Amino acid sequence: MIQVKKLNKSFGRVHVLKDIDLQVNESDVVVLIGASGSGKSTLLRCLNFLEIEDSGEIYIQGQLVDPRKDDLNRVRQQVGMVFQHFNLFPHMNVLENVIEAPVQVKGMAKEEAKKLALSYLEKVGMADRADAYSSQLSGGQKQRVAIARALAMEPRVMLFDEPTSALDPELVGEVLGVMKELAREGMTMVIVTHEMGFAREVGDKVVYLDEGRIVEEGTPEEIFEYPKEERTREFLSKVL
Amino acid sequence: MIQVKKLNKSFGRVHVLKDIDLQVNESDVVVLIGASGSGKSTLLRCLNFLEIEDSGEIYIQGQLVDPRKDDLNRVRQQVGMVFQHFNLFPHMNVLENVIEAPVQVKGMAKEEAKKLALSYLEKVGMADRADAYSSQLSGGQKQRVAIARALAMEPRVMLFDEPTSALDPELVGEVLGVMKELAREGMTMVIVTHEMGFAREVGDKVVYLDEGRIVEEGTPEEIFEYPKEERTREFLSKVL
Amino acid sequence: MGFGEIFRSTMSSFLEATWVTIEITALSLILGTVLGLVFAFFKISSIKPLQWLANLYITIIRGTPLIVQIAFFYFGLAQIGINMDSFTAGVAALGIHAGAYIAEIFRGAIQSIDRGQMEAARSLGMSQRLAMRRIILPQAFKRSLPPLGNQFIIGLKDSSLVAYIGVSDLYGVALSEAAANYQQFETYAINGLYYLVLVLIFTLLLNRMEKRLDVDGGTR
Amino acid sequence: MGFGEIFRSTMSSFLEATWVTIEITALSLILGTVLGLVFAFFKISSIKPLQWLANLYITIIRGTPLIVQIAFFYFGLAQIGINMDSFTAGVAALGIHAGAYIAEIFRGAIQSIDRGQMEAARSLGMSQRLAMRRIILPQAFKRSLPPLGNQFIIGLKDSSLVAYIGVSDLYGVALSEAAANYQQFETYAINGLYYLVLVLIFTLLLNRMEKRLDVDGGTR
Amino acid sequence: GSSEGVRKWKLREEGTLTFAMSGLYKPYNFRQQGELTGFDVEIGKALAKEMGLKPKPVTNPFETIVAGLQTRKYDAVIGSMGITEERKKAVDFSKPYYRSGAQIFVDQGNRDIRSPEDLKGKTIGVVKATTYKDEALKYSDDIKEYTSDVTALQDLPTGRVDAVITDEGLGDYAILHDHLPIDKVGKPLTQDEMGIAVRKGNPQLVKAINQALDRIVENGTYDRISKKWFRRNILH
Ligand SMILES: Nc1ncnc2c1ncn2[C@@H]1O[C@H](COP(=O)(O)OP(=O)(O)OP(=O)(O)O)[C@@H](O)[C@H]1O
Ligand SMILES: Nc1ncnc2c1ncn2[C@@H]1O[C@H](COP(=O)(O)OP(=O)(O)OP(=O)(O)O)[C@@H](O)[C@H]1O
Ligand SMILES: [Mg+2]
Ligand SMILES: [Mg+2]
Repeated sequence: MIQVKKLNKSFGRVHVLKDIDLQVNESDVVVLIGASGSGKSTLLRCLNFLEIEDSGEIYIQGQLVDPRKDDLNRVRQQVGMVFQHFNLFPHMNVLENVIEAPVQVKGMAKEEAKKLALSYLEKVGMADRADAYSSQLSGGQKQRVAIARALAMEPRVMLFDEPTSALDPELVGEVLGVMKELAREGMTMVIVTHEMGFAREVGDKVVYLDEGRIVEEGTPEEIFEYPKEERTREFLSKVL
Repeated sequence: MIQVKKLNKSFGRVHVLKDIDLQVNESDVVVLIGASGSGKSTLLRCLNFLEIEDSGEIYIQGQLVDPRKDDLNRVRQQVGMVFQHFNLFPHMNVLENVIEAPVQVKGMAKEEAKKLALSYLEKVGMADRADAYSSQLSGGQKQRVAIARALAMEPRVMLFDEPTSALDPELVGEVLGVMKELAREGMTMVIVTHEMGFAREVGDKVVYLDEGRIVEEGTPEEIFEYPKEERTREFLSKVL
Repeated sequence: MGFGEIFRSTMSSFLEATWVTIEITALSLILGTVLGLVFAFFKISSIKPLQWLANLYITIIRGTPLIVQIAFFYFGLAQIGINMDSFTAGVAALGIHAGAYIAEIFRGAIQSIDRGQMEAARSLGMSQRLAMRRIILPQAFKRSLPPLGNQFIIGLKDSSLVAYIGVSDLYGVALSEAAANYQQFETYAINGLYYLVLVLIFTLLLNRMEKRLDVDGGTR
Repeated sequence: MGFGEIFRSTMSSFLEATWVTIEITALSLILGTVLGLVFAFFKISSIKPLQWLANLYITIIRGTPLIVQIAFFYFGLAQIGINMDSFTAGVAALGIHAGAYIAEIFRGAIQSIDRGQMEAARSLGMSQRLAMRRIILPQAFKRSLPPLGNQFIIGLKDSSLVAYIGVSDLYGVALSEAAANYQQFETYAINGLYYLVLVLIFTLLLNRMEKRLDVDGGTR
Repeated sequence: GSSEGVRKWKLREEGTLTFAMSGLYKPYNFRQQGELTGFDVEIGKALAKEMGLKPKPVTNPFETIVAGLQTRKYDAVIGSMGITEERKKAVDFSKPYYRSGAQIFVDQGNRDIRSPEDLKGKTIGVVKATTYKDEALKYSDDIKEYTSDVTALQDLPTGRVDAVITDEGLGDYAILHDHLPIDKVGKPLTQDEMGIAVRKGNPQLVKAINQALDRIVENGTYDRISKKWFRRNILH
């Protein structure tokens, strides 16, 4: 599904990602964990080419992507992304947010896009708020709309960057619920999160990043119960 | 220590606190919990007269405080407060933040205030950063300085309003650590928090607020293990 | 003579001049808005020469007094054969002047839109261009309305300077009236009143417009 | 005649006039800053009549063109016995004009300081007054520096209008030079250049000052 | 005069004659190398010297020059101000200190305008608040107002005005010395007497100025200044 080989990325003189190798299989849920600044967001953004790697290779569906030559707009259609701060378009209502890309990017007919959009809004439980603007929604509702918006492009994989960390504690559950449902349906997902309980429940693979390096990866059980590395243990002792 | 009787407070037509009765004994740690908007912050701010109640009585050290007549600046010196967003004074360094009130309000000599300040900074583990400005500190460090600043006025009681909710998860521990230490030393405290583990560990009394009313109060065990009210149970099921 | 008398005697010429002031303000602000849009895009474009051009324009206009620009436009340019009547020269100078400020307003508004908006749009597969047109510009336009309104009011007051190239606008008429009736105090006070009323009306209209455009509640 | 010749022939008078412009700008901005401080406090004070006074002042000044204010100050006030020479009237008019804008800058800066700062100060037992002096104002002052600097540059350019009450400032000299040498194009272009250089130097100095005041890194 | 007399002149500044002009009226008054100079300025200086005063020429836009005088911004206007009945209501005048006429000027080679009658419907440029404006209004409604006669004349070649009415001597000088491509049309429209304006209610100062004027005419100073700028005596 996605394969990353020897990925390196620096910002100026800061070497943020170091020789990252990562394999994301079809229908896998991969959870990235690590301290603030360890490079989790940067890695996720590289998978979507919002950041362009300095060296290394990224294969999407077995296809090597050359960000300097390939049409990234096409690649990105296969890789949906959900951000910490939702980034709903505030000048559009919920429905318009969701149909925007299908209509403008894929050239889908408006009526068809609406049907599609409503089906995804239904899935995240937001169909009844289709007319609302983002300023009228709670954080959890915004995030669910953002998920529906990404899903409406029917991507092959979904990336989530701390999707619940800007939410009030009581609103976290509704968003995690939607994500669990997606996992159950077999969606391939890469998730950066601090919700360790959730990671344990839905993750097929947990990857621990420290200072731009993958220190350890394995099943949730391996990582949370029997971490091999001292650094992993130390990190987990702080966050669990 | 603090006694609240039939406290009512409205903002415009919104009745935020309804007939609140609350008793905080010497050396008690009282934890306020409740959903967003239930009035926790407002109650805390009333104890410190940052908000003035509409009706009801507040006794500090057995003394009824009439906010329209009494010198609130004197009362507030007995009641330290720590805010969610730290509110360090950004144009002063750490030491200056801490000595500001002792020198300006109590008229303490600068040298004496410095010694006092350093002892409290020592207590919160920030003495070595006395020269730093708040922009150079992490969230957890800021919050520890804010605690030292409040302590330097040697209050009889400390109020905490979600002292860790603006912190990155890994930084929460250091602040809770300082608070536990205070509790151990017998400081009287009223704490609004979402950290239920912490509440259970240090709380002498847990008070559950809903829509401006105290629904239930009791020891941590009573509230967390055997809640009597349906509403309490529902709330706890969401946040635990 | 008192206020009342001066007010009556100047009324017909001031009212006529009010139209001149409104006309010259409106035309120059239309010109300024167009220029502002163009140069805002120049400034955020990735083509260096366009950036330079925009920077040069903005620096010169913002670095020199409006009255010098007006004099240069009317007297200076005529000398090298660019020959405008005073009304046209006034509109051109005021418009080009406002354009530099409006360009900065638009640029600021575009750059104030949260980076996340562009990233969200790109992550959905939208091109830079499409994202700009559909996502960034509509939000930026809305956000630029308050400073734009402010700039419009500045433009209204600035238009008074065209009196010195012979336009009979509100202030130009005040100059002539005061020179004829020798009642400086009353004449300029009344003249100021006309401007004040215009500015207050203008402010009211702008506030209404802003509210009207905000009905969908679609701000962050 | 070409640029070079006009440049040389106007140099000594322009240089002299540069000092006049600097002087009048500096004095008027000192006056404006003092007025701005006073009226900013009036506006945020809880005493209604002071608020009204501040609102009246700010509305009138911001609602009328500067040139009308200058004419009113020089000619209008003289008629009722307040007689200033043109330099003094220029300083007064420019200063009172700038004061209204500066008042809004200070007020905005004070109100932009996070409410939490005042609450933290009060919760430590500081009085409203003490908290204002020790906590709010130092931060507000720093925050008002960039817009204040901007206002100073506007003041420099605005000073050109005192030429019309007979001050021989940079623009006033340009007017008379152009009337004597018949070279409008070159004279106004060179005149603009003098202003541009002044504005750029001024900008540089302000940026330096802002940086100097920011060394403690003490901003939120 | 005696110090007793000087006090009666009610000068703005003790021992100084402050006199105003537009400074935009070459060759009568204008700036050269930053210094005010011209016929008016030199006459003012000569008069001040006769009166035992320090001369201080200042500038003021012409449209507000009477206002400035009335409000004590200066003691006199020595700025080529024509003596009119209208102005006499506002200020007092000295004897005439030169005579000149309002003259029509057009762009060089203009064949349309050959007499004042041809001005009908044409755009005429004049300076605000001058007698030339009143004159122009007799021929056309289409008046364009300037702050300086020089800039008005310069607008003839640009075609933004069809004709300019201004002082004959001023136009002559522009043609001769500054090679402005303009022509005179016909004879002067008027014979104007130019006076030194003084605030009302100050007869002592008027008297002193008149006496000083007489003396510089008698001792040849006036003649010398006049010939320097115009190659002739413009008092007669
Ligand atoms: N656009 C950028 N320019 C410069 N440095 C950057 C940029 N983006 C990230 N960095 C730096 O790269 C490092 C990794 O950042 P990244 O955001 O990937 O960390 P993270 O693991 O997502 O942290 P967090 O949990 O705080 O979101 C940090 O040191 C950060 O300061
Ligand atoms: N200054 C104010 N003006 C008007 N309404 C206010 C004000 N402060 C609080 N409120 C309202 O009072 C109610 C209680 O607010 P409060 O901040 O006390 O809740 P809370 O329990 O602290 O919530 P949270 O967990 O979100 O901090 C809310 O409905 C809030 O909107
Ligand atoms: Mg991140
Ligand atoms: Mg709260």
